Amino acid sequence: MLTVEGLRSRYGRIEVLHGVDLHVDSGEIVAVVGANGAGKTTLLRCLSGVQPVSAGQIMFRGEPLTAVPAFRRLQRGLAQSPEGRQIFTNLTVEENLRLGAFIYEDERVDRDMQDAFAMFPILREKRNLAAGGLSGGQQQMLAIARALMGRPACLLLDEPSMGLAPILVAQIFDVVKSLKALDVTVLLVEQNAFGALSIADRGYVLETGRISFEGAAAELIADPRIREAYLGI
Amino acid sequence: MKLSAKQASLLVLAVLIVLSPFFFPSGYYFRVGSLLFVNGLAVVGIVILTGFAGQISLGHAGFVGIGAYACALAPAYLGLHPALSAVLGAVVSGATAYLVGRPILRLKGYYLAVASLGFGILVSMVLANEARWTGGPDGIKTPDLGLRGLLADMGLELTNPQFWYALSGLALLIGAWLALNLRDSPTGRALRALHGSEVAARTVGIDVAQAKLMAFVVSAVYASASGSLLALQNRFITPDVAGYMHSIELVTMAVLGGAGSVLGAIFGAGILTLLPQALTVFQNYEQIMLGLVMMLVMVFMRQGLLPSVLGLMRGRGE
Amino acid sequence: MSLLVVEGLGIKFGGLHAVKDVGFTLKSGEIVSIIGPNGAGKTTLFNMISGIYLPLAGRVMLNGEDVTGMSPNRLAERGLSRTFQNLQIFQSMTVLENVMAGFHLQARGPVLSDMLGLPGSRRRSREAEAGARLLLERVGLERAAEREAGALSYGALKRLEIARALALRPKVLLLDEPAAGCNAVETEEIDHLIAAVAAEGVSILLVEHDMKMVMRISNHIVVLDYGEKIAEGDPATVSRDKRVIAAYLGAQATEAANADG
Amino acid sequence: MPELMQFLLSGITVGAVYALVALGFTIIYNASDVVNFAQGEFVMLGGMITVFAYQAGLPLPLAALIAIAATAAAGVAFNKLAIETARGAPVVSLIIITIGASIFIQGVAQVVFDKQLHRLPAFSGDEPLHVFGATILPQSLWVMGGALIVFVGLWVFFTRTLTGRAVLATSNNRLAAQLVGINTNFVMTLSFGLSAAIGALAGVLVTPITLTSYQIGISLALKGFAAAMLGGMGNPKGALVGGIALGLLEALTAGYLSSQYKDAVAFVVILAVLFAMPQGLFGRKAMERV
Amino acid sequence: DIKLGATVSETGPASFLGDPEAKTLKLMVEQINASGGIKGEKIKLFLYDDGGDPNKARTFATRLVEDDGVVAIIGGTTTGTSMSVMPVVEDAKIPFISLAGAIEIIDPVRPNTFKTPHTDRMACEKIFDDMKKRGYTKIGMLSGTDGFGASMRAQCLAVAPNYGITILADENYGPKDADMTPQLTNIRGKSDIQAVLSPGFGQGPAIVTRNYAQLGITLPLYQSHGVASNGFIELAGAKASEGVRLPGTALLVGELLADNDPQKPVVMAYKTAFEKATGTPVSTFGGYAHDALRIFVDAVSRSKSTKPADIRDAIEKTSGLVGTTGTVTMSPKDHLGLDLGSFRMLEIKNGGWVLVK
Ligand SMILES: Nc1ncnc2c1ncn2[C@@H]1O[C@H](COP(=O)(O)OP(=O)(O)OP(=O)(O)O)[C@@H](O)[C@H]1O
Ligand SMILES: Nc1ncnc2c1ncn2[C@@H]1O[C@H](COP(=O)(O)OP(=O)(O)OP(=O)(O)O)[C@@H](O)[C@H]1O
Ligand SMILES: [Mg+2]
Ligand SMILES: [Mg+2]
Repeated sequence: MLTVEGLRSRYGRIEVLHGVDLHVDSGEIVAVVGANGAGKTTLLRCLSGVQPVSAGQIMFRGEPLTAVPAFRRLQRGLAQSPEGRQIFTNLTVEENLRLGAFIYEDERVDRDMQDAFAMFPILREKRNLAAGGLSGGQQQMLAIARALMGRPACLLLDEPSMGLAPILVAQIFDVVKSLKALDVTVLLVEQNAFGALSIADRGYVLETGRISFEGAAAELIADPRIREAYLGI
Repeated sequence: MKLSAKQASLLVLAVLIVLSPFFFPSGYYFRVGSLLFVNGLAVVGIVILTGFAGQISLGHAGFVGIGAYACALAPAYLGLHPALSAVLGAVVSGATAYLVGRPILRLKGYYLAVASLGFGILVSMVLANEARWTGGPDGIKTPDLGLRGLLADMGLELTNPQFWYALSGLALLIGAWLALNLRDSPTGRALRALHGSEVAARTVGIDVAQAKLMAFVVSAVYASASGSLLALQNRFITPDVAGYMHSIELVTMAVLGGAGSVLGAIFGAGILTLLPQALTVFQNYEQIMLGLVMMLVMVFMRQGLLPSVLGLMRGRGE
Repeated sequence: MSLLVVEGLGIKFGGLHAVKDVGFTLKSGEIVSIIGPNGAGKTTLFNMISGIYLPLAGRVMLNGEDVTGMSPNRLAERGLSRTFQNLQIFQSMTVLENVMAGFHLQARGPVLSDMLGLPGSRRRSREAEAGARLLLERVGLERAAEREAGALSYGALKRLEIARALALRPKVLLLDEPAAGCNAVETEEIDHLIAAVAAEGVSILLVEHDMKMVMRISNHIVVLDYGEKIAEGDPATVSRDKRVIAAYLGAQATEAANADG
Repeated sequence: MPELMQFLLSGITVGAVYALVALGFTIIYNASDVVNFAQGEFVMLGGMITVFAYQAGLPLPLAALIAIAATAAAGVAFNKLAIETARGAPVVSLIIITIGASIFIQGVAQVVFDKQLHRLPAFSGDEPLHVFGATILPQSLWVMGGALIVFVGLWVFFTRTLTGRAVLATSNNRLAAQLVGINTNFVMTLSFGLSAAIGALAGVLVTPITLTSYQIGISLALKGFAAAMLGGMGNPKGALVGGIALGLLEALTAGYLSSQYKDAVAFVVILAVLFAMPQGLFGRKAMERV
Repeated sequence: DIKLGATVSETGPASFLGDPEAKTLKLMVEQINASGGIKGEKIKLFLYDDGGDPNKARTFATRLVEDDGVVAIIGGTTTGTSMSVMPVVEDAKIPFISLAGAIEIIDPVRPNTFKTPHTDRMACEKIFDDMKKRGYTKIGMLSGTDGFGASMRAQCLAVAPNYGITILADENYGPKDADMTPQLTNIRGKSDIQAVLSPGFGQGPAIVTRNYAQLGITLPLYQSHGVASNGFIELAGAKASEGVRLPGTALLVGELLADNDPQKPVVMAYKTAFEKATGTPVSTFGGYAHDALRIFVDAVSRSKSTKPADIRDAIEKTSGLVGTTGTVTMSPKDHLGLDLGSFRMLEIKNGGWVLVK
């Protein structure tokens, strides 16, 4: 579904991705883990088109994506819940969700919104309040819900569990798992590596801009080097 | 020995000021040079307020006006020496900034801009309307500084443009030196910090209101000094110096050159002072060219001219 | 004696009673954690204690002095310092300068002295720089010292905030989710750092959703839900509290935490 | 009290002019946080193009239509060539670009048209209408009507349409706007086109009252800017109320206090209002939490 | 070549004064050079646009003196720009002919400074003279706050007592204001007022005139020479401006002048040439530039050299030179050389100008 080959990207003169190769098959959940500053966020930004790619190829559903502008990528089926949440702070919660489905104008939008409210009831409570007033965790829920409103074929999640209460972290991972049933492919960047790998099919380890390990999630969890470096066990 | 960025900036500035006259074909160039320095001085003040502390003022010409009119009015009504009048102007400007700054610096962004704009308009309106004192819109004469005569007595004969070139060049150097010192001092860091995040600045102990007020006062004094120099040099002054067009011009100079950097802003003052002189050959097309150049610079050098150029050079160097 | 005493603190936003009648105490060198579901009012509580919001009710005593509603900069002078859940970085300054700004209270001096570059001003800057470099080393950012802060990754910025907060040499340190965005290993480093700071006698108030960390280092835990305190006690007590499990921890998480602990 | 009535009518007339200019600011501001200092030039272009097209023999409505379309095109071109190319530049740099554009457009107008003052015939004649002992020109009603219609249009646009929401989203968080599929470039183009068209419409409506020349833009823009800030930047309601309030302030000051210092009094009142309400009368406080 | 400098406000708030001035200078220099120049030498014109900014004007004056090496300077469209050019020319001893109105420019007399337009004091005197003749002694004033309006207001306030005129209302308007009905309402409210005087230039006077008609005020309205051009009638509208009186120069009423009037040929020649070359109607202001250039040319042809000092001396000896503003005769005590007689009181009738007898 999504193939990345030799992806390089830079901020100004500093290159932070030095040729990343990875692929995500349809219906898979793939986890990417790595230390602070490894380039995980940069990788996702490249995929969603808000970060220039200096070399390499991104193929999505068999078509090259590199030249597609960011705002068209949702139409192609790629949605992202970005790092730092990036909600529309001055708009209401409901407006945020509605804009998540900006490219659609049908009755399914309303249904999706009800689904989002069902998933995160607090959002329903706060639907008419400015999103900037939400607590950190509530904003994180909003960011995820907004991404889902875009009806993605492939969902890119950048640290979705960040700032969420433990009970919700578990819930988020359940949601991600349940997306599989809906045929949504997920690329999951997580610091909670244990949680991520537990629900993922496969995983990658990104180390200073390069993939250093890859394999089935279970294998990675079992790998002593990874256990020591990223799982803290 | 390796020069710090500050020393390098000052050195570049000093060398340019001292060496350029050797290439000047006529006295007119001294005049343009001194104008550049006078504008540069006010713009350095803008750098402190806007570049460092992130507060936008569209009324700084008001302080230029106070500085300028101090040099016309204090000698006439108080019998003060012109040089002392300039000092008085700076004091009045600083005090006015202190009083005005307290309420308006609570505002942010455009709201601050419009409030300061209102202040500037108020000043220029008083200057224009109180004709009995100020000579009204047609302006008022300022006395001779007398320093040039003094120098001549000491054997240093300078033409008028040469004298003002030297004096305002010196003033700019001092102004730039002070601002560069400020930038990397604890106070300067506090200003730049509150620019980044007021909340965080307060939690590290910075009295944000106080710091902003300080920046406002200091930049007002710079503007005032610039106005005084202009008035004494021109020997005649009109309320136009206090008008909003001049305020906007000052901010434009700062941003065009690179608002965060002292040298850059002076560079910007240079461009906007020299450009109209150079563009006179285009006659009716002058304004078109000026607008075009401003847009092109900002489109292709977003951080301002100097920082962008330096960035390019550094990029090559590595 | 208690360094920080919070009594009956409350605030409303519109109709929402975001924090209601919350109180607790913090002793010297103690680590107290505030936990609770998202939106429970933890950050809001921090904002009131640190002077960013004016509480509607209750009071805050710092070192025996009533500091309710005092501005953050005056609180900083009294030894209270904090980090932010929503990063508050001085973006266009370097990493080093960010931490140096944290030394403001020790480094500040007369404007004139600073503008004239008098030796005193230069000395104050030098001292701040030396202190800042030490702190950067302590949080593992020494190699990024000269980089523009805006260019750091999220996790690195979290640590930068801690370094800046430490620069004030606080007596009371408020940390709002310091480990968010860090993986298990990085979290453990922060964990050690916090413990070490506390060991130096600094009192720490911690908000964190990483239960492993909270359970490991807290002396005392206060649990909020819908703005109200629903439980408090030592980690073992709190983690067994039914209401806490139901509202916050969830069954799975508790198992996991217990298994690891 | 025919005097008071006359002052009020004068204030509302001038206020409606300011309101129309202020309304023009809102769209670009809402899309990009940029106060477009060239907005006054759009007003000028609207007036000047109409004047010259009309002098060339076109019927007035057609001339006005051409002026509005041409100005909108100029706005779009300005966005495409300058603002869009400067993508990612800090807001201050964008503001300077708009100042440059203002100078540029003035320069062009001065060459293409001339430096003289011009006037358009009033749409419904010059016969004053009498209201409670005071008089008002029919053209003032045109201006007021224009302001009202533009206000309603903008209000509906921003609160009732998804595109309007997309405009707000773009300025609030451009990155996120792209991620949810908003073509932010198009939003900007649309905003500049609309703003320019509103400006031009203002120019057409007010020229019979205020007269026009290549350089009227700046002072109109400043007044409009002040009005918009008084009302709260970005909110159409604020622009309308702020404009009318500013006009009334000036007229009442000129009538009762001092015609010399009427602008000053107006600014003092603005300062006082901002002191009490730092976001203006209807401005929304930006929601940022720490 | 004879190098002549000029700095006028082609753009900026005074551009509708400066623009015809610049056009006139260019046009006439071309004409003179085409017909062989002065004493066989061609004039080289250095013309700068100071945008009405006094600071710029001073810089251009320095440029003209120091860099271009001109022998004389024409310009200073406004009083402010003229006043800031003066220190430069007095320093360098270069003759300077200002095109601005205020009396301060030539009073006190400075060695190198001359000017062509009537002073604003003369305009006040001319108007008050006319009022007195018609028996108006109580008037209201509504002045622009720009340089022109403010300066003339001050002069009028000063000379009014000489004509037994009391000013009962003294209102002002900003140069960019769009509506003056409040001020006019206040003037109308004072029942004793017999006439209204409105000194100003730019769009202000036109709007005043229109508001005057809107309010249905029937008192006689006097404008200043600042609006003495056909453009004014067009902007204010023929109907609203019917009956408005103002002091103007012969230029506006060239056709109406008696055939034996010495100004008639001069005025008509300039008018024809200007209107043919530019396609726009002449205005009083272009006439000022015309006269300044004529004074310069006349002086150069009389002086023994083209040195600035000699030209200055020759200008001071100008005598009986017929220009558009009047017949100029200067002296060491009078660097204007015009009297009130050359000012004409004009009235607008049926959208055109007529001479008031
Ligand atoms: N705007 C920027 N300018 C310059 N460098 C940047 C910028 N953003 C990120 N970087 C650098 O790029 C590298 C990768 O950053 P990235 O944010 O992708 O890391 P990450 O893996 O997401 O880390 P984290 O887990 O902390 O979020 C880091 O070294 C960071 O400092
Ligand atoms: N400025 C505000 N305006 C409106 N509501 C607010 C504001 N600040 C906080 N709230 C509300 O108060 C409640 C508490 O928020 P707070 O940020 O304190 O939660 P929290 O416990 O820190 O949550 P999290 O764990 O998600 O960070 C939330 O419901 C939030 O929406
Ligand atoms: Mg990241
Ligand atoms: Mg929180």
